[in-house]
Formats: sequence, C-alpha cells, structure tokens
Amino acid sequence: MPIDTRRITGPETSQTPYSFCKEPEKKALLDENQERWDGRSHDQMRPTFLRAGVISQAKGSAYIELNKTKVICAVYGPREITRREEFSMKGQLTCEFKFATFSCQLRRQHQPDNQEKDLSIQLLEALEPAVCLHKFPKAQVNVYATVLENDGSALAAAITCASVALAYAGIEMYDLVLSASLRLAGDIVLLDPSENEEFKPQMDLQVNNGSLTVGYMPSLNQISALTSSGECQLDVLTKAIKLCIENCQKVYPVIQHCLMKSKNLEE
Amino acid sequence: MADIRLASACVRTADVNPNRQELDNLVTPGDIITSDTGFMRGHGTYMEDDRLHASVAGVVDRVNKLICVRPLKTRYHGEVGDVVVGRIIEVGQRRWKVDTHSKLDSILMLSSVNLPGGELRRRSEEDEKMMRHYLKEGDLISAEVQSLFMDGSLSLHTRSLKYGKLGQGTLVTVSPSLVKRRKTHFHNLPCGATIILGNNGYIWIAPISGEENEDSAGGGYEQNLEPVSRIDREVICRMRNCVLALSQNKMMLFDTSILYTYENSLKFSVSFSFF
Amino acid sequence: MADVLLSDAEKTFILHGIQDNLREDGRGCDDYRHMEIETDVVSNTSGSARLRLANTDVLVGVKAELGVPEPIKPNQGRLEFFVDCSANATPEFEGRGGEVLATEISTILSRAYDNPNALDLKSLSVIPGSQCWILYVDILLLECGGNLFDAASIAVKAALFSTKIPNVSVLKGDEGQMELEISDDPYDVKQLDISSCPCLVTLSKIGYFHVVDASQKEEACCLARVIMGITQTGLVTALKKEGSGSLDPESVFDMMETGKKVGEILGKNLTAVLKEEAALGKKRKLVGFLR
Amino acid sequence: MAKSVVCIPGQKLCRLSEENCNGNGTYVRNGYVYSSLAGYLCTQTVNDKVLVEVRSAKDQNIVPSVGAIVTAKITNVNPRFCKCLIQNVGQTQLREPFRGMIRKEDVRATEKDKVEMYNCFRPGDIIVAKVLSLGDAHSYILTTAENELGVVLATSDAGYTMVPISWCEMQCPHSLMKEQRKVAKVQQQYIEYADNKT
Repeated sequence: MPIDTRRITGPETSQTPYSFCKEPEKKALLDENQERWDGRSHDQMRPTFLRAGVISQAKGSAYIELNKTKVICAVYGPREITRREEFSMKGQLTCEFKFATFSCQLRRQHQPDNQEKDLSIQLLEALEPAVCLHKFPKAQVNVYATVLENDGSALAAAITCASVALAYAGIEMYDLVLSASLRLAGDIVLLDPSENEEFKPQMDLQVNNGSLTVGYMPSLNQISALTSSGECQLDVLTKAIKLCIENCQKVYPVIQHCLMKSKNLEE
Repeated sequence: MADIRLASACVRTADVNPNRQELDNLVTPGDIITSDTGFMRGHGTYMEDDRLHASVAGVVDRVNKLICVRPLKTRYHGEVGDVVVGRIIEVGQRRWKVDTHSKLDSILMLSSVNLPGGELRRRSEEDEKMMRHYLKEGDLISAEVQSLFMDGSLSLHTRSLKYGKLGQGTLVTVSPSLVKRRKTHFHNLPCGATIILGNNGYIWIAPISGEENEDSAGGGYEQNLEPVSRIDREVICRMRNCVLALSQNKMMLFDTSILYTYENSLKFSVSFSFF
Repeated sequence: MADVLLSDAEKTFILHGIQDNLREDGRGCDDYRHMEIETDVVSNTSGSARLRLANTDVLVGVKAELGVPEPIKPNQGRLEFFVDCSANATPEFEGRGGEVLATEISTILSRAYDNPNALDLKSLSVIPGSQCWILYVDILLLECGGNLFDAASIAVKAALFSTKIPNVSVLKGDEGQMELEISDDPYDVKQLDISSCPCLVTLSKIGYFHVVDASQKEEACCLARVIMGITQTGLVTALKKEGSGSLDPESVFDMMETGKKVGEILGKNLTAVLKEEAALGKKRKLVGFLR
Repeated sequence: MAKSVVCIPGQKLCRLSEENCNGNGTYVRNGYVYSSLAGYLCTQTVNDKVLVEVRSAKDQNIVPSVGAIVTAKITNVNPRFCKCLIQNVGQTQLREPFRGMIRKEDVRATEKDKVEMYNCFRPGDIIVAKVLSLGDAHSYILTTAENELGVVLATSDAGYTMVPISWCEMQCPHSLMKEQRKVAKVQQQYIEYADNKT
C-alpha cells in the first residue's frame, strides 16, 4: 500500500483501554497440568490451512491460516524496474511485510514501523536464496505479505505462504522455503507458539528464555532464514534449530500436496 | 584474537614521524608565496596584485622559475605516459569508464586495447558486443595515460603486452603524491611478488606469474584462478602491510623503500594490520 | 552499505586466502583487526565511547532522560537505540541513503539487549508507573571500513559502562504529589552493570569457510552471514541470518560455535580494557579525535 | 494436455545422464535434475536425448532475452535512436511493457549511414524486432536489421492503416499518400497475431 503522509491518523495520543487495566492479566505459559492452553502437545503445530491462488489479479497468491494467525500473500511480476538502478544481470526481489492495522491487540499504524521494516528484510532474505534471480535479468518481482490476524508465529507463516505464492506464480525457484518457529522457556520447548506463548522480554528471569524462527529449504537442505531473540545457551539453541528443521521436513509433503492440488484445480 | 586497546595507550603516528623538515615551506590557500614578479605561476597557485598566492594546502615546489604547490592529499592529476592502475566501473558504447582516482572518470576506448588475435585488427561490431566479455564492471587493469581530454579526464590505452587485465592479487590505495615517479613502475621484487606502483596511487601486489603466456588465445583476458600458494600469499600480505605502513607515515613509495621496509619487517609476524 | 566493487580474480584471491587461514591483511579467520577504544569523549552526554576498528569508526553517546515508562512495563526504565549513518562516512548515506542500514543495526542491537538479563532496567525506575530513566543510545557512524555491527555493539557496551546517571530522591510534595530532586553532584551518580551486556559477532560465510570481522572487501565476497549477540558468559541473546544466500545447517552450527568462542573473548577483553581505563582515573590522557 | 505429473520447485526429477538433458523449468544440482517451477513434467526426444522440461500451465514469466523476437510499439523518435515499448515476446503477451530502444545503426543491415530515423519509424508504429542486448539499466537494445523485421502496422496521417508497397514505403488506402518506413517482410505467424490485436 502506498504511504500517504497526508492521511489524518486519528489523535496521536489515543491509547488502548488495555493499558488502563489495573493489573495486566498475566497468564502463565502453561496450565496447572503443564499443558498448553489450547490443548496441543508441546511439539504439535496448529492445524494449518493453506491455499494458493486466492487473489485473481496477482500473478500468484496464497493464504495461510494457523488457527487465528492469518496471512495473505500476493506476488506480482516479473516487471520492469522503474527506479533507476545500476545495471544488473540479476533480477530483483522486493518484499513488504505488513500487519493490518487491526491485526494485533494494539492498533498499528499505516506507515510501516521498525518491526515491519525488519520483518520485511527478514522475509526478503528468507526467499531470495530460493528464487532463480538470474532468470529474469533487469526485472523485479514484488512480494506483499499482509497479516490479517496475528496470533503468534506470523513471520514463519508469512515465509511459508510467500514461497507457495511465488511457486504458484510460476516464478522459477530452486526450492520452496518452509518455516517453523518455537518458544524456549527453561526446559520447555513449545513449537509454533501462539501470541500468549511468544517470547516477551519483560517476563520472568530465567536462562534459555527466548524464541526462534527458522526458514528452511527441504530439498536443498539449506537454512535461508534464522532469527532468534531472548537469552539462550548455545547447545539449547542448536537443538532448537534442529527441531525447527525437523518440523519443516514434516510439513513439506503437506505443502507439496497443497501446491499440486491447486495446480490441478487451475485446469 | 580480539585485541582491544585504549586509545591513550596507542602510539600516535605523528609522534614518531621524523620527517618534519618539509614544514618550512608548507602553505595554506591564500598564503603569499612570493611578491617577486620574476616567477612563473604553476599548479596550485594564483596571481593577485602582482603577488603569487597558494590556492591549495601543500608544499611549495620550485623548478627554476616555475612555482607550484604540491597538495598534501589530492586526487590524481594525470600526465601523458603515466602508468596507472584502474577499475572498470561502466561498460559503454565502444568505451569503458575507468576509476583511476582522478577527478573525472577516465576512458578506455575499445580501439585502445589489445584484442585477442593480434595487435593490428579492425574493431568489428562483434568486438563491440563482446566488450563485457573482455572487461566487465569491477575488473582491474593496468594502463598508460594516452592523452588528456579538454575537461581534464584521461584517455588510457593498454596497447602493450605489459598492460591489461589484472589477475589475482590485492589492491592498496594510497595518496598519489606518495608514489615516486620512476622509469619503471612494474617491479618483480626478489622477495617473490610483483608490484605495480600506479602513478595514481593505486598499488597492485600480485604473485609473480610463472610463465609469460600473454600471447595465448585468451589475449590476456583469460585469468588464472588457481589457488596461490601460502608462501606467495604471505609475501603479498606482508608487502601490503608494508606499503600501508609507509603510506601512513607519509614516506615515498618506490621499489627500494618498499624492499627495505619489507626486509625490516621480517622480524615481526605478518599478522599485524593497519587497515 | 558502502559497497566496493571487486573483480572475479580478486574475489578468488580472497576466497583462497580464507581457505589457507591467511587473510589479505595477514589475519587468521577468527581474528579481529586492532581496536582502539576511549570512553567519556563527549562532555554533554551521560556516557560516551568511541571505537576505531581499523578504519571503521563509531561514536556512541548515551543520554539519560526522565520519561514515562511504557504501560506494560511500569516499573522499568528503557533503552532506545538510534543509529545515524553520517554522510561523513560516505556520500551514499546522504539524505535517506543510510536509513536501511541504520534500521538494521538498531533493530539487531535492540533485539540483543531485549532480554531481562542484559541490563538491569528495574534500577532505572524512579517512580513506578510514572517516572523512569530512558537511556537514549545514539550511534554515529563516522567511517565505514566493514563490520559495522560488531563495532557499534562494542562501542555501545563501552558507552553504557561509562554512563553515569545522577541519583534521584523522591520527595512527597505539599499536596501529596511526588517531587523529584535530582542530585547535581557529579560524583553522586550510579553506574550500570554491564557484565551481561552482549556484543555482536558477525560471521561471514565466504566460500566454504567463515570469518569474523570481515573487511569491506571480504564483505563484498560474502553472500550470507550470521550475526550473534553473545554475552561474556557465552549466552546467545540474538541470532540472525543476513544476506541473500542460504546456509547449510551444519555450517550454521559451526559458525555459532565460533561466534560463541570469539564473542566470549571479545566481551572479556573489552571489560578488562574498560576497567583498566577506569582505574587510571584522573591520570587518564584524553585522546579525543586527534590522531 | 495429457494427464501428467505435477511438479513443484525443488522436486528431484531424475538423474542427469548420457540419455537425457534438462530444459526449461529445471536446474541441475549434484548430477540430478530438479524442477524449478510448479507445473507439469514434459518429456520429449530431441537428438536421441530425452529432454526433461517442466511447463507451467499459466502464461509464462517471460522477460525479453537476447535473440528473442519481440513486438513493440514506437513511442519516441529522434535522429539517433527511437524508443519503444515491448508488448510481446514471441507469442506471449507481456502483462507490463518493457522499454526498448533501436539505435540508428541497427535499423537495417546495409547502407547504415544513410538511415534517417524519421523515415523508418514514427510514433505509434507496431514493429517486429529482435533483442540485440540487454542494454543498460533503462532499456533493451533491439534491432530490425533483417528483412523479416521492421514496421508491420502503421497508421497514415489520415488515420487509416497503411499497406506496404515496398520494403521502404507504405501507402494509405484512402488518401493514397505514401510514407516511408522500414517495412518488415511479414511472416504468416505475425500477421495472425496482428489481426488478433486490432
């Protein structure tokens, strides 16, 4: 979406009512039986719904739903690079990661904030290694990912969704990029964390408290995205990365199947 | 592995530099050099009210009646016949644009290079299409200044087998005023490395190539990408650091000064870095 | 970033050198270039530091200001990072030219510091819920000679070390409202404990090997790198893959191992040097920007 | 299209051997052929070798490549070169045009120095040209220096589609005015295409 600087964005000082709550409701990470609140086991993903080809005008598109985390993604191009750039025999990939203003508990601004800019770069760096950029010299492919509803693991969902959209658009790629994220909290490892399970820095002090997102190309066996926050020991983190990779491999056939099905539907 | 020091504990180069005698004839822009009208106005000076003023900060240089001010730090002023090292920055129509650290980009015409298959050959359209194949953006060349254009930009040529595309090695950039003008700027130093002291302050250090097979089919455009032996590499590293050390202390660069520095550096380990 | 152009042969030369564990300037793969550090270089700040890493030059100023804490963290102060890519470093940074790089550096820094152990933010609270210290950490890039991330993080840690925050006493006013009294005695200050502040270590994958502290030329040969925030005790506080390439899982683990090893040493050496400087006290000779 | 195997990017297709070679939509890594497209697997025999290809059912993501025949519309003519917008590459219509340029020396194969750009192309003409090089950051460089290449569709001052009368002239069927053009000796395949377009 183009940024309109003239747009009037409500009073600057408005605040969400949640910040006036007497005591912010603190929900423990797990319930009393050490189970996750939504009833999943620790290494269980949320049920995933994925479909390619949801936006007719775009060259390729995809929609992913992990319970309440919903991301839609569109791909345009290859088209001519309009900005003046230096001559390059390689194509260019651009990515925009956007949270819809209403997607999170707190309202977000139209203009991309630092987090969105950071996520855009991460999305780009996750996808770039997979796309055969040399196949479209002098041209660019644009990827737009919009989070409609955020209930945790939005980046991981966006990476998977965008790579499916790229494949569906017929952009040549070396491999799909699948992504998984997890939350570390002491000895507990939670796969595919939801919003209240995600790492937030103000939480209690303990070692190995953090979160991790990995983008993985299953056929090439390459990591294309890796990002963590929080404080962890090296070996714990190494194990966590391996777990994420395992999970990506587990989902691979499902994504494969989905893409094949949508390709067949096209006929 | 990770060497951190306090800034106050480091020896300043200014403290150890013994070369201070030149300070006497150091001028800043506007300084009056002389009010004697018998002198001729050279580079870096201007005439006002019958007095000769400096227009740049630098050292006054007098050759007979001609007074010039040699700037301390400057971009490269080309002169015909200079040996330069340059980097291709653009492939254009029948010409390459070359960065030679001068004020304007230099030009290398397609007609001023040796093409594969002999020196005297008409430049065909085929050659024009192959230009990026010969030299592309980022490639380094050694060349000679052929002529100066009206605007002061340089026209280069590589029409001799000693010039042309450079292979593996390392480039060091120093101030052009530190490179001493000599008869030859190509040296195969006895310690085991080739050095090209470009008049423009670009210094190329490379392993000594084994056999001279310049006139092979590639015409000097094919490059040897075989790994350089560790011994050669150490020599190159050390020489690079020596050149930088000389340049930091504002010492003139020529084959002897480099070789002396190199020999004196042998008592230290190579892994000492300035930049 | 201020990219340099290299020919294929130069790239090959650098690549093979790394295979031989002998880099262009004579370093091994796990070596940093020499660093010079000085703290308290700008008098108007609460704390400052300047770091030169070969020809990378970073100046960090920390200003402590009183502000309102974030609603979700009422009893904590906070850190705010801001990076300014000065056009002094390269004309490419003019205008908005350095914005992307600046955001990248500040994001990874805030992420590395974004955990409860990095800095005791609770000690920055003045009146829970209404007043706290906000530390504005401003990073100015004066010269870019490669490896800006690591350089910035080292300078930040040094600047935080030298930060002095005046002590504040809270008095009850006449009508029950709070009044703050800020000490103007330059010695009545509190300092921060930086022992668990992380340093960033960037590992650049070049060919089949990886190096720390890549020079500009080496950065031009590198397609993928891993940036890690490492504390002195070897804890990983941030991890990020960067660049347009992808990495083998095994090499990621190798890189993380090296990063941890180098990061621990880096942190320890830095602390030692900073303590040495603090011990000099008034005898310290100020170097400043003359060199 | 016959019911065939659907492939997705990164899928291993077969081992690369003496008997086969890989074509569009695939790449080779470690001696195996992988798919780089989401599409259908096609195999055909070319020169005693099995050509392995993956084709997408959708319109392909074509960008002009060196040697490709393109259809373009002239937008701007000056004495040294003319600018155009590339509308089609081969038979495929592009979603968005790419900028192209024909230099004076690439207009025709002979008597290059006598070329007058304005007597060869006018803005609005539809031409068939070949991509000479990828050019600079702005535009592709095209050539019409072949008999089959040049103007295929032009409108006269009176506003009618002109008919070619020689390799360098076209005539308006209404006003009978003759105008000079670098006319293409049109091949059947392009005529079909031009009819569809108008």
